[in-house]
Amino acid sequence: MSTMTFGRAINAGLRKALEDDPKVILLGEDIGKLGGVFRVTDGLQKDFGSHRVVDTPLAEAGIMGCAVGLAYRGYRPVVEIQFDGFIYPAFDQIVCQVAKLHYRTQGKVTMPITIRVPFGGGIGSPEHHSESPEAYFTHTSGLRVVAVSNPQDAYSMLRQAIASNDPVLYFEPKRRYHIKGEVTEHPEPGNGLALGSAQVVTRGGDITLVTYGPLVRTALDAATAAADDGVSVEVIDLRSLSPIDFDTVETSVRKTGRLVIAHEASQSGGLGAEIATTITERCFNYLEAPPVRITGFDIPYPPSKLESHHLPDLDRILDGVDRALGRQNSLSAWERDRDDH
Amino acid sequence: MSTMTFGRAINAGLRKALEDDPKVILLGEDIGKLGGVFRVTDGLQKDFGSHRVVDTPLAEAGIMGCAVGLAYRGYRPVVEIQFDGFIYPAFDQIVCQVAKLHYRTQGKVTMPITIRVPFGGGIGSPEHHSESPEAYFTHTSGLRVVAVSNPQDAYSMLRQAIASNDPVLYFEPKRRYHIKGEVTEHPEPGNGLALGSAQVVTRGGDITLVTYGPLVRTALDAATAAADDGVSVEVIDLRSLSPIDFDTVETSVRKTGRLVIAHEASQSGGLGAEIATTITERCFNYLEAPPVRITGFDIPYPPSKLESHHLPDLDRILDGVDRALGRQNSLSAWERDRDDH
Amino acid sequence: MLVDELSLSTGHDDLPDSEGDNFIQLIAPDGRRRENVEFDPWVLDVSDEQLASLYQDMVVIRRIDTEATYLQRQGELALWPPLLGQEAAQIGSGRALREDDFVFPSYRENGVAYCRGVNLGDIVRVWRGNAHSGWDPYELNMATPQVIIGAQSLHATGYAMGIKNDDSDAVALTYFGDGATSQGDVNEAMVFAASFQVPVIFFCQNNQWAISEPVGLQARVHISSRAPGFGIPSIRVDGNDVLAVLAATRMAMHRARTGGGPTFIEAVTYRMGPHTTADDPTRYRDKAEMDQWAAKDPISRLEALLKSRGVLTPELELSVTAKADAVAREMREACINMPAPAPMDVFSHVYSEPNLALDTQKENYARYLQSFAADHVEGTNQ
Amino acid sequence: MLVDELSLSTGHDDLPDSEGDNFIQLIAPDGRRRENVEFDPWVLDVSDEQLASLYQDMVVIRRIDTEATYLQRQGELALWPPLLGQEAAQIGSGRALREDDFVFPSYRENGVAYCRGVNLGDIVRVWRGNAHSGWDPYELNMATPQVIIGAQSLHATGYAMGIKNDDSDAVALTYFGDGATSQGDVNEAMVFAASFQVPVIFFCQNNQWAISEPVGLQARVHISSRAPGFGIPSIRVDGNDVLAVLAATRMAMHRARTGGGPTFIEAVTYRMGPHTTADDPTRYRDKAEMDQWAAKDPISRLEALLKSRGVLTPELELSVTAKADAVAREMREACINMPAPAPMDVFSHVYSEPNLALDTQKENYARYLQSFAADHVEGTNQ
Ligand SMILES: Cc1ncc(C[n+]2csc(CCOP(=O)(O)OP(=O)(O)O)c2C)c(N)n1
Ligand SMILES: Cc1ncc(C[n+]2csc(CCOP(=O)(O)OP(=O)(O)O)c2C)c(N)n1
Ligand SMILES: [Mg+2]
Ligand SMILES: [Mg+2]
Repeated sequence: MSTMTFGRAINAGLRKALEDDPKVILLGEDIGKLGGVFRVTDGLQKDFGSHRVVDTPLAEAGIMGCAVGLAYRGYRPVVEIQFDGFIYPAFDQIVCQVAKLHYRTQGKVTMPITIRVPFGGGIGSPEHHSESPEAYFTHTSGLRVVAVSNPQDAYSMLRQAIASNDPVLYFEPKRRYHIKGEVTEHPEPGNGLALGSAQVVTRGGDITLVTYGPLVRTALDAATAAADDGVSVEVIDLRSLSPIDFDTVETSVRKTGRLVIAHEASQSGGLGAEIATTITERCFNYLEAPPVRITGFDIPYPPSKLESHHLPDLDRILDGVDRALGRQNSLSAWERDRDDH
Repeated sequence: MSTMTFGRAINAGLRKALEDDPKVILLGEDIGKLGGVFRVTDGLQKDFGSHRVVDTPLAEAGIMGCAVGLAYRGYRPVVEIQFDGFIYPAFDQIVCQVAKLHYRTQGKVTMPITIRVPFGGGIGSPEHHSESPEAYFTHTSGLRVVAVSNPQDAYSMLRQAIASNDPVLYFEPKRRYHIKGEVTEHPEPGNGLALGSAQVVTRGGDITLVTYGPLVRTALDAATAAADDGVSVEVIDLRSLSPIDFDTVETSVRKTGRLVIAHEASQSGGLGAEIATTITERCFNYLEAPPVRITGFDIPYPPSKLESHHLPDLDRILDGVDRALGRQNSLSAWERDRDDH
Repeated sequence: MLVDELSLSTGHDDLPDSEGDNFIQLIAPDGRRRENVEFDPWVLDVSDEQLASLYQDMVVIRRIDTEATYLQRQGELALWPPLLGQEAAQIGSGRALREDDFVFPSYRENGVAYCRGVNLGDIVRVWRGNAHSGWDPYELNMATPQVIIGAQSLHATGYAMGIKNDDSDAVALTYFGDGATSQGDVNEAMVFAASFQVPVIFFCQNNQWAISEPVGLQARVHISSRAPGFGIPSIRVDGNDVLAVLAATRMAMHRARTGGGPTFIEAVTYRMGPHTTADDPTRYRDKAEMDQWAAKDPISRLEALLKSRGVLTPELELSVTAKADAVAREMREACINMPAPAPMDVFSHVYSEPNLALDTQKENYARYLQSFAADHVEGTNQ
Repeated sequence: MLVDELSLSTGHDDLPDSEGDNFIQLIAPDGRRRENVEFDPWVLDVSDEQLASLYQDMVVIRRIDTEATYLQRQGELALWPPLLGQEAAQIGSGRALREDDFVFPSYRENGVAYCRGVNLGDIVRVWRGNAHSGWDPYELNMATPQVIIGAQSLHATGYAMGIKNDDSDAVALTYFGDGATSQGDVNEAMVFAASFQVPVIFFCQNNQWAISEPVGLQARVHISSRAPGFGIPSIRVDGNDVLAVLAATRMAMHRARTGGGPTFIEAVTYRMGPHTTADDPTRYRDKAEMDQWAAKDPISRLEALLKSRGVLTPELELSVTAKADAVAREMREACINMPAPAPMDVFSHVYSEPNLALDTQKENYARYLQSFAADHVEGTNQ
């Protein structure tokens, strides 16, 4: 066990995967000498060679299509998409090929491709550098989708993603790359943590707060703040976005009767809707209030000077907690007014 | 007013738009001499010339990117995507350009682009010809999304879509192209029907059934069948998928207390989740049962010999109605069993 | 010359010329053998017997095509994309391959699948609607039909990256049409192939049409001119001449096997039938054009050559016909007797690992299907 | 020759040569004027005075670049993509444009924006994070920075389709980098531009690098070789020679205006600075290379030419410096005093027409912001 940053933990996971399996091959833009724009692949090309850590031409469809071909040939490609907003040129190859080939070929061809995507906002970047496109992929059958929130999961789930015979979208919360944590570098990828499981990160009895990726830390802060206010929040880090570990969420909501979901992605059609709906299906008689979503607005990601308004933060999450608890919140006055009419 | 097929109504709408506004320009693969693979653009190139009805090279990103450039120049491009499954190469241009340019330029540049997409299954086609990708676009801020279900709406809403200064994804239920209906060819695009409004197509008091596109007809059949069984179903044709006319759905659910949503797209992250969640938020105290989703499964679209199993049909919708009503349904036995434990 | 001035034609209607000396031709349309110092060496070993065997292949795949078209008309297939007219392009290239080479086709390469030894029923499985793919790609070393135009060109390139990493001398060959050359994917494939110098062959069957769009809408210069600008040598070959196609493909194969990197081949041919059985080509092309190409039929010219050499004996004709009949019969039988997929198959192979969420949907659907049986029983009991 | 054999280099490291006679050069690195029968006619009208004005432009935009880099270091800008080294490419092409031509840039063409008459504060608005675009595209006839690599090339092509439909003789010009040539979009843009023969110019600033990737990774032959294979004539020009760039762009403009269709220009230049202020180029390129290119600096060579002609007087130097100072000052002031956007602006202009769903979110967020004020009041009342 050692202390390392988030970025370092991913680097360690990649290194281990490259060491363990000669079929693992990294593809991406600027991942070689530069070590990636976030330095996540730092030193890997030097140690494993440019045939294993491959700087590719600047074309995301090309990268993804070649990864498919490599997978056909028995390789396990790990693709880096430089920023969330640059995954769309590869969308066709992901949706029509990566996601469908196993189904198309009745299991004859596997697509053990890991697609690493630094995602989310909060780093003051220009357009297309702060997006949260996960819902496009969770709506795409044939893909697995995970989002990691801490160095240990970053390490372990990356190893599991690479070991998985299914394609995995692996979302890295870029604004958390610098946070540090203890990491045990398991010798084997499996090691207890299933790729599809959520994690209860703080226990609480009054309300369930579900989130993933960058907002897990925000949610923990919110739980602490709420505790000061006498509210006991159970925070669940979803970790796996497809499939979702609904059993864990259901167990919690049956206990608390109240649910808040937070994500940076836009609200309409975001993961919050799927979680709220499925939990309503499964816990209808236990819910004391409708699930509350605290999310990015239904707008393109705004200029960085305004991003703090778009991104759910501690206060907005607490406001949502108040709403779910039926306490005084930003909409109470308005709702009273409306109901009076 | 005259009787015409669905396909003919779209053709009439395109013709009127081409006549009324010299800035309207049609782009697509095989839309010229061939008149499109569904003959929807039949005769238009002959009458308006190959500079207005443009057969393009075979490249969807190219078509969409050129449409953006034409919009910059003041044109109102109407793009045909040959089949739903071929929209993904254009995804980047749609998500990063078409949807965002108005926001990016603070309103200086408008993107009055209409993207026509024949969508949905049920016609016995090979892979990629039967998809329902609407949720990718309803989760994309900056786009409007509509799905039409009958010749009159096909005509009127197409005119409105072309007249709109916002980009509109216009989904055409390809398996309904042959159905006939009365169509009034309004001289002006506006004419009462707002692009963003849902329509209650049958009134009923026991349960609300929300759907759109090809399943509207199936839902009407289901309502008729349910009526025989003493159940009064209110069918709502959503028509606008983004934004969704929640007021209409809310009014209905406040009355019925029960909601079933049906769509062909896969369940996880489909429109059903957004509708169920928002209606739960807005009608929590009126709901007698959790909203029920009857949708395609979380699988890639299956081979045509199996598509009838994937597509919600009358029986599956009725089963969902029974579930929402708490009547005997396919899961009752299992639920009883489960609850016994 | 610093400025590459091209003598561009002025409209889309004048298609790039597909006649005469601007491509490699070893057998003229009238069956005469034409000398070619550069390419003859690549087919020196082709004996009369082997020519006869290529002839048989072409007759057989034309028969497969005809039979499948019938099957579609009779409602046994949902759709069929004819290869009629493209027999030389498919057999000439398909027969140049080694077993360990890997093919990434579009949807039209059913003749190539035949070369790879596909079971005849497997050819039509997709078009009957029973499955999304007819065969195990690893059994034939050939991927199953790709519907997304051009996507497979990148798969071939990535596969070839793997070949190179493996230090193997196998080759990846991808087929696509003239229309596909407009897609970003095909162009990106050339970028990657050139950059990594991998053993991939881009085999473009320019059959003059992409559904209703003539090739001149996609490209105003020969399609073979595209690749050199990416640093990829290219060959323009008469795609209706099986010997020339064989020679060109062998040359490209050799280059790829010996570390010379990618090659682009444009095989100039013609789609004599409709785009698919759902298409009506009379809406967009005229009889004059079809007649012109009928005179260049790939099978008749080989027939003429074989006749002139005394190889095409009545016995050979008989045996070729018998073979074609047998193949057609076998395909028809396999097609008609193909077991329908089981309802619950819709859920199979979405993932290779367990997926709880999907399993729940599957179980619920099984309960739903059972509920009809149950209803019936309950009904009986009442 | 039917087979286009290319003498390919064998590794990525040997970049395509950017020296000598394989591009158009009118001013040598040492400032000597080189004769060129083909291109001299295009700049015959350029007087010493106009040369001096081009010189001033280049000095000014270098100064804009330096100032913006400072502003970034001082925390006034979030990021800045330097154009250092690319002044000749941007001024030579930017000054060839007519007012009614339309420019579709990448993110690096701030020098071109200057040519189009942009307000200086508007240049940095995006990089300060205040907005996604700094100016009204229709005021400058120039789109705002495009971040998605290559996407703008299609917009220019579509815009040019519009120009052609309008029977106008305006031209659309799009800028992109060497890296961008690998993207499908740029290649598809060439397909469409060639097919429709529209008045668009593809202006590629080959600055040798795409972040850390050398141009040899994207292309193993000259980038200018690509376009002819699409049926588009191309020109390879010394991008550090403002006169040659002007000549080449004018020639392409003329072709476009007179119905000759698209042209591709590769301007061979060098990104002397980092990719952006967030980049650390020492990780991937060495001093030797930088020194080599420093000797080809676009400004010093023009300085030398002007000196040799006696144009670069101390007075001129003074006035150019004064101009650069004034511009830098104005930009700095505008930057620092730029009003921050208002919180509720996040909701503005998502749609051009009313959108109920979004309006609700907006109203609720306004209530949320108010609730803090309300909390405060309530707190006071307690
Ligand atoms: C991405 C995509 N866009 C559109 C289509 C519809 N489509 C199927 S075949 C075809 C024409 C292909 O022409 P070409 O590449 O010349 O191949 P050919 O059919 O002539 O063999 C088109 C447009 C598709 N399958 N995929
Ligand atoms: C689609 C996409 N992929 C990746 C990026 C990240 N990115 C920004 S600039 C750049 C390099 C561009 O190089 P080049 O085209 O040569 O232009 P230059 O920066 O040298 O002017 C990359 C990879 C992006 N902006 N868009
Ligand atoms: Mg073709
Ligand atoms: Mg560059």
